Amino acid sequence: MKHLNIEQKRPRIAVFDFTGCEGCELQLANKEETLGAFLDAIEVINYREVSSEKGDNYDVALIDGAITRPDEIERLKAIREKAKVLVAMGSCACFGGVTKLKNAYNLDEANREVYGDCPKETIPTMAVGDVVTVDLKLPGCPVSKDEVERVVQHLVWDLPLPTYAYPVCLQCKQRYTVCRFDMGELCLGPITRAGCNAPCPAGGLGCWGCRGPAENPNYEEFFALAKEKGFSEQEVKDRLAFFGGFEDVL
Amino acid sequence: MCPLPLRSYDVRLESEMNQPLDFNRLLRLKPVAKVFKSEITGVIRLTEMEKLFHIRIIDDAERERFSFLPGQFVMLEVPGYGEVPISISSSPSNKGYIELCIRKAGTVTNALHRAHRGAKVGIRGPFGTNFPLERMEGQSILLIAGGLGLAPLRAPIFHVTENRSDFRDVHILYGTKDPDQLLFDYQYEEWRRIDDVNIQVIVEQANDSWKGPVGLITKLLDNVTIDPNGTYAIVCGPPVMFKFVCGQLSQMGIPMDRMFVSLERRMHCGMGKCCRCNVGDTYTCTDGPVFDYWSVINLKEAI
Amino acid sequence: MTTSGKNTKKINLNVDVHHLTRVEGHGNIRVRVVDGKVTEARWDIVETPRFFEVMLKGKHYTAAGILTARICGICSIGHCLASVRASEAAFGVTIPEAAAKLRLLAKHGETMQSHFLHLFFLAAPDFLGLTSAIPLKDLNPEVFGIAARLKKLANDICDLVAGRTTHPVSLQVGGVAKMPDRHALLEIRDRLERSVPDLTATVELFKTLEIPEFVRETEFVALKGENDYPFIGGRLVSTDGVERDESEYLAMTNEYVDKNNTSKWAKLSRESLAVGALARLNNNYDFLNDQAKAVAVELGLAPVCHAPLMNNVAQLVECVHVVYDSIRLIDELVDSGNAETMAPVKPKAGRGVGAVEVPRGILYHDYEYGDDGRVVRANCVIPTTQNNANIHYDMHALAEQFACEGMTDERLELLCSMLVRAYDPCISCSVH
Amino acid sequence: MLFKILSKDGFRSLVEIILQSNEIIAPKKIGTKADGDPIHQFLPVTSFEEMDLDYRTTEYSAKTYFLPYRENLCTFDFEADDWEQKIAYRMQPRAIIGLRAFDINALTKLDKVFSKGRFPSPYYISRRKNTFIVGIDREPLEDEFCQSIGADIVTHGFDLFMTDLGDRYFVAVDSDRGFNLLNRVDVREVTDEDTQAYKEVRKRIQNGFKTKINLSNLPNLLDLEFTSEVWKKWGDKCLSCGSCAMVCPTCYCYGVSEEVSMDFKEGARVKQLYSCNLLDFARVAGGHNFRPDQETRLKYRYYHQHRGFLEDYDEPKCVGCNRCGRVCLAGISPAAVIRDLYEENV
Ligand SMILES: Cc1cc2nc3c(=O)[nH]c(=O)nc-3n(C[C@H](O)[C@H](O)[C@H](O)COP(=O)(O)OP(=O)(O)OC[C@H]3O[C@@H](n4cnc5c(N)ncnc54)[C@H](O)[C@@H]3O)c2cc1C
Ligand code: SF4
Ligand code: SF4
Ligand code: SF4
Repeated sequence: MKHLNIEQKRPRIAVFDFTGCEGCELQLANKEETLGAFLDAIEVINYREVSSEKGDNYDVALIDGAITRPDEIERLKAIREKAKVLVAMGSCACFGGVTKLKNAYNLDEANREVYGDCPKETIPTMAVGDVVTVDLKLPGCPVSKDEVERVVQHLVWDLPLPTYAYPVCLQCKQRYTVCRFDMGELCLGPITRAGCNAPCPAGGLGCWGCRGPAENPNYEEFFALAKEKGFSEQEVKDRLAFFGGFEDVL
Repeated sequence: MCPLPLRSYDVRLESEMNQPLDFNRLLRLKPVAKVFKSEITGVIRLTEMEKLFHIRIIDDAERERFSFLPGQFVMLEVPGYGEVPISISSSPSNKGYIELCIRKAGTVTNALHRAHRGAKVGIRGPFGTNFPLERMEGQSILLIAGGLGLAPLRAPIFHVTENRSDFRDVHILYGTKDPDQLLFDYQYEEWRRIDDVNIQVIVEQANDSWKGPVGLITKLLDNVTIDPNGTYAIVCGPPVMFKFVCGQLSQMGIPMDRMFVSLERRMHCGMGKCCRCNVGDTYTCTDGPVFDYWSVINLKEAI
Repeated sequence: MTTSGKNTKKINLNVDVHHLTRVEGHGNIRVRVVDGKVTEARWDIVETPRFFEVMLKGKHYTAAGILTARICGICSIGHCLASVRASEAAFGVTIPEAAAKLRLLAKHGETMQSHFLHLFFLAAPDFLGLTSAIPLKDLNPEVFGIAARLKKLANDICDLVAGRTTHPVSLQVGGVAKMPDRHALLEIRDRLERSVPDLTATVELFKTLEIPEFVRETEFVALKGENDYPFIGGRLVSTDGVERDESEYLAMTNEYVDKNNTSKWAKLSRESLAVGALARLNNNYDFLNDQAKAVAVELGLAPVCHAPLMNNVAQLVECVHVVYDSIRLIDELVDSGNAETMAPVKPKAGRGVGAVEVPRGILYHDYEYGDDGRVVRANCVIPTTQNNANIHYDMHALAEQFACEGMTDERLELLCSMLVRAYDPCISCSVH
Repeated sequence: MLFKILSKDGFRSLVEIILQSNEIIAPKKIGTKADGDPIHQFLPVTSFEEMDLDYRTTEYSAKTYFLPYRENLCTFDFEADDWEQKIAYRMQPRAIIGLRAFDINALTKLDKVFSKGRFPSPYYISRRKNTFIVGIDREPLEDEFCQSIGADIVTHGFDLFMTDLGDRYFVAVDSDRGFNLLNRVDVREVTDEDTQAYKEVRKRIQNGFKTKINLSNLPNLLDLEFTSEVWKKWGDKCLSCGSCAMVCPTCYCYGVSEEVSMDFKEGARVKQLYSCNLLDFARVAGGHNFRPDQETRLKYRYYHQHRGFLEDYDEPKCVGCNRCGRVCLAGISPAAVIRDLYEENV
């Protein structure tokens, strides 16, 4: 593809993981049908989970995981200095993710409970954006490989990067699924940003909001409808807090 | 029992197509999806944000068949990036190629701005309504543009200047924010020299080198005297401009159905299908983009 | 080639790996050999702790599986299964038969995807002298193609049954949310059958790899098969002859905190124990299907095998088992038609334990619920946690065995790294 | 139109004949809602037993078989600095069985948009012409207002249309291919007794429509009430999720975007159904949004349904199935909104 006389530039990509399950990193090695082409389009500089190569001459840093220890702050800042583009990949990096749930508990007690009198260092969970400037956010738990591919295409060719202003419901409907509310379950689909292709409702689980809020969501109506369908305030709150994306309305 | 009672219909066979659903001939089906492969034969940098592209349909027969009227637009396809509606900015009498003046605004237009001569793009169209210039023959014409509005206005300007004797007084009024944003500044002189074409340019904010008038475009209208019953106006520019300019024209006595504007909306098809440009019952792409001002003010939420 | 004491020349070695690559999570290796004597040989986990057990407190039972799936991106299905199993045990729910089959199928998908990922992308490069599997794409496109196809098949099974490859959505307390489309199941079955040549090629490839010889006697812990090779629930067994009920898992793990590690350590009859593919196979060899047994024989793996690096081979044998077992499961599922897949769930106060054989070994979730269906107390014991001490002691033995003439820092570093990778540790998991 | 009487066994063999070499889409029961109602969807079936013609309604209409939620309009092959465009819109023939009258009327409305006029859509036409349609009369649901719209009776747009007379079907035949197919199974001519029975069934169905909305003068009213507070009242509830448009049998707005394969060798122009209630429906480059708030977007939807479409095609776009009303989580239903407009309830 050279029809606009633009030369292809292979972005030099480094992947760094912080506190998380590394599921997002694993996604990068998934979507096998295009994996070869994906690896051809980029130059992998640093990707600890699948490669022993190490370097720091990268343009793009893909960050997954949240920040939960002081040394991670330093590491992240050093990465920010080197990276031209810093992408927060996954809900942990974008919002803090499930790891952020721990902030609701007393960390000293938590430590004592898990490690007895050998406590480990830990600080309240932060999103990557709380520590450094983030150029691009790709929320999702886990991140969608399709979206990562689109980012790479964007970086290589400046191809359009889809932005999903609308909520999950649209994609859910386009998968011909039965609405979870009809099944008597709670679903955050109406206020959550689309782009995941609604795997949860399609798989029989209401949306838990891992992608954070859609553009300008109608919270008021959503709360009213959740209440009308018989869900307690606690239930709705628990769910909004789950992935850390809805802090603004909690 | 023998299987397959259902017959497969091939829409490409003409005989089938005249059956129950009564649709058109094979040729008609083509431009719906097929793009005319074209080549960028020249790029002229106009300002920081705008470039003029000369575009030529590669296939000889397709090029021969392609014709348009001033005010119409094409869907310009950059494969891989997307398709955007762009007004044709050149003279309709120009057979070999068209000119498109494009502002850097998003993905597709950015990509175009990086393209060089020789790059291949696609064209569908032309689409939409045109300025009814034949109706204006023998009358005076006000051609008014603000900002990027000069791009669509250029086609009628070409038509009028090329057929100068068909019209009475001709005024071209053009305004932008500042002198750096003036489009086609190299052509004003040429237009000015054409017999009896009155061209005035104004900017909202002057810089050191600017010698001309300063202010809003409506200010230029003060210098124009017209015979309201023998005058048509064509106004192109951002929607806010319509209200002021057309309002003033109205006060000058020009009937609203003799003022024509070109509307802009989001578009994805150009064929009155995607509904993105729809305003109530009106499709900007097929019923417009050229509307008389009376229709516009009757169109709810149009401007 | 046993060594140590008898060295003619005193040798000094120094290995320091800060964040071992091609494993999931963060761990460090440190080995010092001074004058031919191993003075230090450590395997330390430095992963950031996440406190999942604390975060579980107060969570509704419907959230527990979704939350704990996030303990690990690779074995999320296993975590989810252990979690819903623990909840079901606490509430006394029996899941429908079709749901049990679907869960096992999802489990098989995960076993395959994890094992193939490990074999091709994490372990194989060491044997081929590469730093990663990425160059394979150009050096040996055939192998890369096989790896990609097998992994894709595994992922698609997870996708179809669990709703998503990573972090399942359909595995819920009470069963599985829905029966997958019949046509989709049959298509997967077809692909499983067609994957046999790829499997055979993989076995051939592994036959050519030279596995460093290293043996240390170990106690292997796994689920105990009754009629089948075990994956989900059942009694617990060890090669040293210990046998326990699922709910007595604490007696089987004996976790304790080591000051240098964010992950805990575990022990049973000896100073450490091992879980994983090799442990499963050592305890349940007889339940492997014939095809898998044939491959085990071909690759020289027989129980009880005490060579930790043979875990790679055990994984491959399991892959073969799982491929054929998935075909059987799909046949049964298709026959069962539109069978019920969800049992009604009534939460009540109580405690339950779920044990599941995830790719890296046996995983336990243990929840105590209040009347409101919310977790009061939770405990999760992760396979890598159980393996860490064993890796640590293995490291010492390995260093002793190889601290002989001709050994270089680089070579020892590679051997140590291969040892750790053979366990396929899932570190973020172990520090949950 | 021709009428025939088809025995129930005859219908079964008809379905089986079609199934021998074609795909059939029909209502299929896929589960039960929390409130006990069965859930039906138009899905491919492989046997007569799989279909459930006793269905009441489907959450989704069958439009996706004509206007898929996502389809490739064309593909591009990139080669050095050039490209080749490929267009494919041929479709295998198939049958849809069990469409109700209003769903067929919805198709004839779509025909007006996509098969006629200056720019017929080959993608749509190919699907439409290659689909054999067997309709069926069913008793309406309480909230359907098809009758008010005049979409409860269907006169064309199908191949066969069946009314269940208990032990036999009364069949209207509207196409040559339908006629030929019928002749291969057990049919007979209509007797007076059949006609009588048919009329009775029809009457029962007619009387089953309980929701009535006043549509007289609605286009005019919409103009008059352009600034009405009613729009704000309902607009504030709208979740801007687009569910209504996705289930509606006639909503057809779409967006087009382009996708490139990861090896940069191929591209595709993808059409995706969109909804006018979505936030960025009318947003243009530079960020200007012609309909930035829920209120104006919701209003536009009603405008298009009941005024704009009417002006262009002489009938409203809506067929009164109330699928949108049922699917809307915020509880916005056409009957309520239109009633409010008439009564100026704010
Ligand atoms: C009838 C008509 C004539 C036009 N003539 C010109 C012209 O002569 N010169 C010029 O520079 N611009 C013109 N425009 C505006 C031009 O179409 C937009 O600037 C362009 O679509 C932006 O696309 P993008 O991909 O660069 O931006 P993005 O923001 O990336 O847009 C994404 C998509 O949204 C749609 N879209 C966004 N903005 C517009 C818009 N303003 N109008 C229609 N669709 C839009 C397009 O489908 C586009 O592909 C015209 C618009 C219309 C409707
Ligand atoms: S299941 Fe959720 S996402 Fe889907 S339509 Fe219902 S509310 Fe929206
Ligand atoms: S449906 Fe919701 S929870 Fe599921 S992936 Fe999408 S945004 Fe995340
Ligand atoms: S009632 Fe709603 S869904 Fe049905 S046709 Fe009318 S607008 Fe569409």
